[in-house]
Amino acid sequence: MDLGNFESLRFFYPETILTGTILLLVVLDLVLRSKKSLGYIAIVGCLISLWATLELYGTLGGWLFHRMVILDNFSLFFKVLSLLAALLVIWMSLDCLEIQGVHKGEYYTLLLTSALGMFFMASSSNLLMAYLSLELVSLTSYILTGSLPHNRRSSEAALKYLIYGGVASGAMIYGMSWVFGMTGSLDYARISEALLQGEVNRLGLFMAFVFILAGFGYKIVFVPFHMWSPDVYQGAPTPITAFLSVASNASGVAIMIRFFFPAISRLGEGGNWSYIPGVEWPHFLLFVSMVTMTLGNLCALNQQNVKRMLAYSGIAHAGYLLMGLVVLNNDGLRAMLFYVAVYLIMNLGAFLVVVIVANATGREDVEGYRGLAWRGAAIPAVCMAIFLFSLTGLPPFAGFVGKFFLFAAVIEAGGMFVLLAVVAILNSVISLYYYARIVKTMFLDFPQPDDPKVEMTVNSSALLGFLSCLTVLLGIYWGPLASYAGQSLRFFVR
Amino acid sequence: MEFATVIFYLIAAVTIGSAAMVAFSRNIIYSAFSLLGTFAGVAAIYVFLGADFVAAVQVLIYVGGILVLILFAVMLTHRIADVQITNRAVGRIPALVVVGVFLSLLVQIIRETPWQKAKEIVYAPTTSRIGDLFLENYLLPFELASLVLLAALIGAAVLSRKELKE
Amino acid sequence: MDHPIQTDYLRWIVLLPLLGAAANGLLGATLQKKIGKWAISLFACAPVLISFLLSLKALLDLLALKPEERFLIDRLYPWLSLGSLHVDVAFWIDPLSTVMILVVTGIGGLIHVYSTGYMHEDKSYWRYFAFLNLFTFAMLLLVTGDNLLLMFVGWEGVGLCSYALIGFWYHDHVNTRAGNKAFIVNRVGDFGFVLGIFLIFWSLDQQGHGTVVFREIEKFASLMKGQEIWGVGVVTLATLFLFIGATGKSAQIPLHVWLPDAMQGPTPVSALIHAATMVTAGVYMVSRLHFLYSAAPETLMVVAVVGMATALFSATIALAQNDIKRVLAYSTVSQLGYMFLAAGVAAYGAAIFHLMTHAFFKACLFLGSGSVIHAMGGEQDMRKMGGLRHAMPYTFWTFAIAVLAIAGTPLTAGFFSKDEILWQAFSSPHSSPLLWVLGVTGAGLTAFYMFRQFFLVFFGECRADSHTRAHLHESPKAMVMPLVLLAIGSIAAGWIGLPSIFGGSRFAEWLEPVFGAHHEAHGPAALEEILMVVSVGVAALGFYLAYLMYYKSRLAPERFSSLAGGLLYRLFYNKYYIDEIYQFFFVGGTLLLARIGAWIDRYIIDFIVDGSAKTTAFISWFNGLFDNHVVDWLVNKIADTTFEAGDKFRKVQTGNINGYLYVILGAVLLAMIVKLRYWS
Amino acid sequence: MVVGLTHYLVVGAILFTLGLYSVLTRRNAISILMGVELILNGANINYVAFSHFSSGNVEGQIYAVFVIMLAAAEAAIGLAIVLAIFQIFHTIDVAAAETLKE
Repeated sequence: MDLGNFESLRFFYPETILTGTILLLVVLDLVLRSKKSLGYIAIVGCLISLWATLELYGTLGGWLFHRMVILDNFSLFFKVLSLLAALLVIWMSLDCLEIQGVHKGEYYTLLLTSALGMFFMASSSNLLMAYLSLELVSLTSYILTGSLPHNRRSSEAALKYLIYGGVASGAMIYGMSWVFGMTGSLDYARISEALLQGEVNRLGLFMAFVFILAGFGYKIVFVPFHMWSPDVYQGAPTPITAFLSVASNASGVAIMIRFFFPAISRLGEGGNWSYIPGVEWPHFLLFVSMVTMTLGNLCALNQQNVKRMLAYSGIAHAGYLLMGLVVLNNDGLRAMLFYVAVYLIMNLGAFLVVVIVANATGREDVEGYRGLAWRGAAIPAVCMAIFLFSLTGLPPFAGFVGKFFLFAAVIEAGGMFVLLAVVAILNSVISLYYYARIVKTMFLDFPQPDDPKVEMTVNSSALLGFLSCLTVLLGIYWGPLASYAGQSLRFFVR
Repeated sequence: MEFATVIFYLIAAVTIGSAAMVAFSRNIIYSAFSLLGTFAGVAAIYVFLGADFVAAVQVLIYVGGILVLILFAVMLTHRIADVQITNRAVGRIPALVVVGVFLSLLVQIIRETPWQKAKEIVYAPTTSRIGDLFLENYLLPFELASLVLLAALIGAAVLSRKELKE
Repeated sequence: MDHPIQTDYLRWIVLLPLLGAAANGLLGATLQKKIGKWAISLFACAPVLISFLLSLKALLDLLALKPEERFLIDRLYPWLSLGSLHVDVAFWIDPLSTVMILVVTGIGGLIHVYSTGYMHEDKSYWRYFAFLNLFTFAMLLLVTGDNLLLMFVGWEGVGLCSYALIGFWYHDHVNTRAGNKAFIVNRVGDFGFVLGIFLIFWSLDQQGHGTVVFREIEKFASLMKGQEIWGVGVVTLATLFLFIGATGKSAQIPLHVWLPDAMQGPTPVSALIHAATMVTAGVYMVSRLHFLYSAAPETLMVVAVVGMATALFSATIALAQNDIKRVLAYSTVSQLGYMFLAAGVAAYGAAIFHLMTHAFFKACLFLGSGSVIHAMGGEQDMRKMGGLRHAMPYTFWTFAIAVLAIAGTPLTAGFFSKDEILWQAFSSPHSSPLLWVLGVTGAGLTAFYMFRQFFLVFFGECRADSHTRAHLHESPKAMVMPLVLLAIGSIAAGWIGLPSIFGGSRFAEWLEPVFGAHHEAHGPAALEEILMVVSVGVAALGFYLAYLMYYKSRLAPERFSSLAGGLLYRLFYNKYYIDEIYQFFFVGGTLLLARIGAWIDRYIIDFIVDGSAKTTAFISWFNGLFDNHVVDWLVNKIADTTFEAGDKFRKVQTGNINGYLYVILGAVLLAMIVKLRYWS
Repeated sequence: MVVGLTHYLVVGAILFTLGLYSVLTRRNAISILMGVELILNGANINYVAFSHFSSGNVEGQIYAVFVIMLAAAEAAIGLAIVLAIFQIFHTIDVAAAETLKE
């Protein structure tokens, strides 16, 4: 299926609805006096768009808009994920005191724009679309990071993010230009044809890939493109940090799989892929994965700021995710998709607790969690313990299953990859320390008399309950999600 | 040597020279103004490559827009009077080494790579072709870019606004 | 055998304690406030006791079957299906796991009852029982799970509960440190365990039969023969990895360091977890996978040597301890060593037999010591006790019986099981007389230190202060009753496993379908009798020495402690300085590496960014190492080291954006260099 | 000597590396942003050159136009952030804005 502009609109409802919501928010922001309802409108927009996305299941895959974007199960999976992330983050923002001084209309508009950018990241079939969508997400992220007015941390984080992102995406387009030069085309399908058949300079192609990796890598946050994340995560408003850590990460994974798998690798027997000879990116990513998880975990050990600790934990998780990529088969990819979804749920949950605690105490450091369970916040404390244990990968939580899938994929691949599995297991042992430290602080330390009580709003408690139930549920009954992830591996190639 | 070749080297010299000024100058005002030379030089290179539309865009947006913005920002954040350490640079030597290695690697690869060869090289104005493509094959990116600009617009407003008081 | 009988009550044996834990964990705080502690006790004890009854039913059901058909299985639902790996949540019992569930629910139930008395004054009564029930659940999962993964879940679960219960009185920093130590050392072992599981699965998968279900592994175990990794047989490697897990959980050298510290927990916890059940998980696992171990003679040798070494080594440490619970702790480590010795000579039946009898008398000893501590108002130093036999008759008599049993007095349970192990160590195909000699020596030491404790605590003058002396009292009924039952068990449990010279062992017969035919004695019966007399004689010698020193006081203990200039005594007293040695090598070594690595890292980054370098870090580190000679304990420091490394790595995150960009470019260059050097 | 593809690419590479040099050494936020512009211009020369010599159509030129558009957007946001930083820290030296670390 290769559709032109007007025929494509039929398969373009989710994006259209989202764009409509964005424009509506801009207008309403000018008209309405009370900004309270804007958040609910954004949520409704997300929900309708989600519905439209789900409606698209079952349609034939294909190119839309003259081969600009691809419609297939894979892109739908990530569209659903980014919508969910946006939805939950908006929900989380409703009662967040930290962003009280932020102009809500712009805030929600930018959040939705970012989600729209993620739609295109997951479905781009073209170097130009990849760059455009990545920049759309990046730009909105910079703004959202710096959206706290007259706030040192926020502005500084935005500046660092912008500079880092600018250089990384500059390197990326430089690398893309070389791919363009070697193949004479911007279209993934044609690039793949040219690369797999024609004679290429392997060194040049490798360099181009390393450059492109910089652009994708800083979204997924793996070493050595991770340096921005601790500073930015700490400085940004917490709901935005949550959004960046799950949605931005997920769409980075999407764009990377899209480019490295259907575009430039070949699918062989039994779901195994083969890379272009001479460009051994899986070998490199193997080491990158090990270094990433180790570095992330080691740095997280003694963090005093919970957001910063979660940033390093996010780096470590990027390392775990890469495990699914390097084994070059569909099992690995499926495990990756599954883990991305699970990570979204548990990490958003953890950040939600951070928001709740910050609302009550204004603190983000570990000390602020002292005796949380005995300060009227037993439920958030228990939920936090669930999320953290799930992030560690302890049964019976969803994180365990996700990790299990990843490890199983890696071990099944055998050979060198067993070493990777060993490193990953050692790492999950290390990671237990810092997650358990917070749990210990919440339950075993006694609150000081001047520690304020923690209270939750109805919104937050509903969201908290939802996320923690899901974390536990997916740890016990994950069959549907696993098969959903498996089905989402249907790529439209040509 | 052909006349065109001489002109090319001249333009390249201006572009690279002013880019070097941007990178090495100790005064930010000089840096910013040198950027003008670079942008203009790049625009001229586009003309050389038969990309008249891109050259026009380069002049309009880069020279007319971005450069002005940068100059404004420089003026707003510096007192003209203090010209001493307006543009601090650190670790020049290691940076030169890294960048030098990088450049030699890039040039090496550029020379070795068998780039794709076009069937024929045409020198014709491209404006109308690009215009057609924007409304046809590249309609979606075009619309998406407008969304990016909208976001940037809103963003610039968000970032420079005062705190909200309810 | 291929189609075991499907039942649907086995799940309740496992799940009931979980329900109890859930009830107490979720509602406990409210219940305790609104209704009272008796409700908590009910919710805690009833499930375990019902589980015990169900276990008895399972036993009877098994007895009704022909010996070779004694399997029951209860499949709940398919758990995982990943490529070639299919795992069910299924519980199964065979004669081996029946023994285990009876021990866990039976002795566990008694300890639950005992705890209602012991913990009655505690504020967090409900939390204690929630964890205790959760522990019982995890342990039952471990022994009844029909595959390695389910076993692993239980394996982790017991570790977690143990951690929570050791640190139960978390207000005291020592307790949480002990909990951490236990947890972390166990994680080291678990790492080996996981690798072992993966290796087994992977190796079978290569042959097209990837599975983790015990019965299937047994069926296909022969396929693993001949496969090699790094020149070592896969079976050997896998069993060794699994054994690392066992050394962690069952506190064998070199991972034994956590168990003595684990005595910081409430005493019933020590009895249940650190004597009767959890620590035996390693023995159970080795026996469960006996077909693999038997196929790997090298591993068996390692198991036997480690077991023997642990048995002797910790027996010598126990000689010099003064804390009533620490003596028992080292004694536990030592007895576990005996079990591994038995497993190591392929006498799995003997190992399980000793496991069972040990569970009785060690639980009795621990609960007895708990009763003593209770009466002494928390005092644990034996030098401050004495003459307690008048004040606490029940405790005294039950303790006496348990001491007789552990010392191997004829006709008690300990005698039969220990004798069986020693005889196997002498006669089995994998054994050697040296193992027997060392084993008998250990038995003598055991008798000595146990009677030393017995005399110090119950005889002589009371050395406590007058306040404590005035308050001495026998413990409440809830605590005494379990003691009595356990004491009876300490004698009677042995009779089902009479050695062959008394007419054949019922116990060995019971386990025969699992372990195959009983290794019949290779030597003549007369030899067995002579060896038995010798070992009893050695134990009697131990008793006599203790009698002379601590009852008659005719022999000054100092005469022994000052042997070899007191060197030996100091070695024993300081536990061979193991913690300190670990500290020096592991912690010192890793610290060195981490610091050097981090130093180089930082030096280069600083040099590039600022053009300056700080060279003092290395020198100050050098001083630091020697200042660090007051070394505490192993694991806390290893954790510190990891933290340290983390700190150093974090320093790279200077907040300087130019530095960040350098990292990108540096990485790209590095990748290109690697590519040019190795792959072009 | 005829000016060929390689010449243009070398000019692009030089601009790219000069941009890298700027972002590595500069401490002034605006200077770093100027370095980013140099990087983008270097890449853009590549696109237009490849469009001319390699693909023979205007795809590369369109890419360059988009890069320029986004560069403008990025510059607008970047400079807005720089101004916000200046209001708070009274300097735009990135070394001063290092409150976020460890």
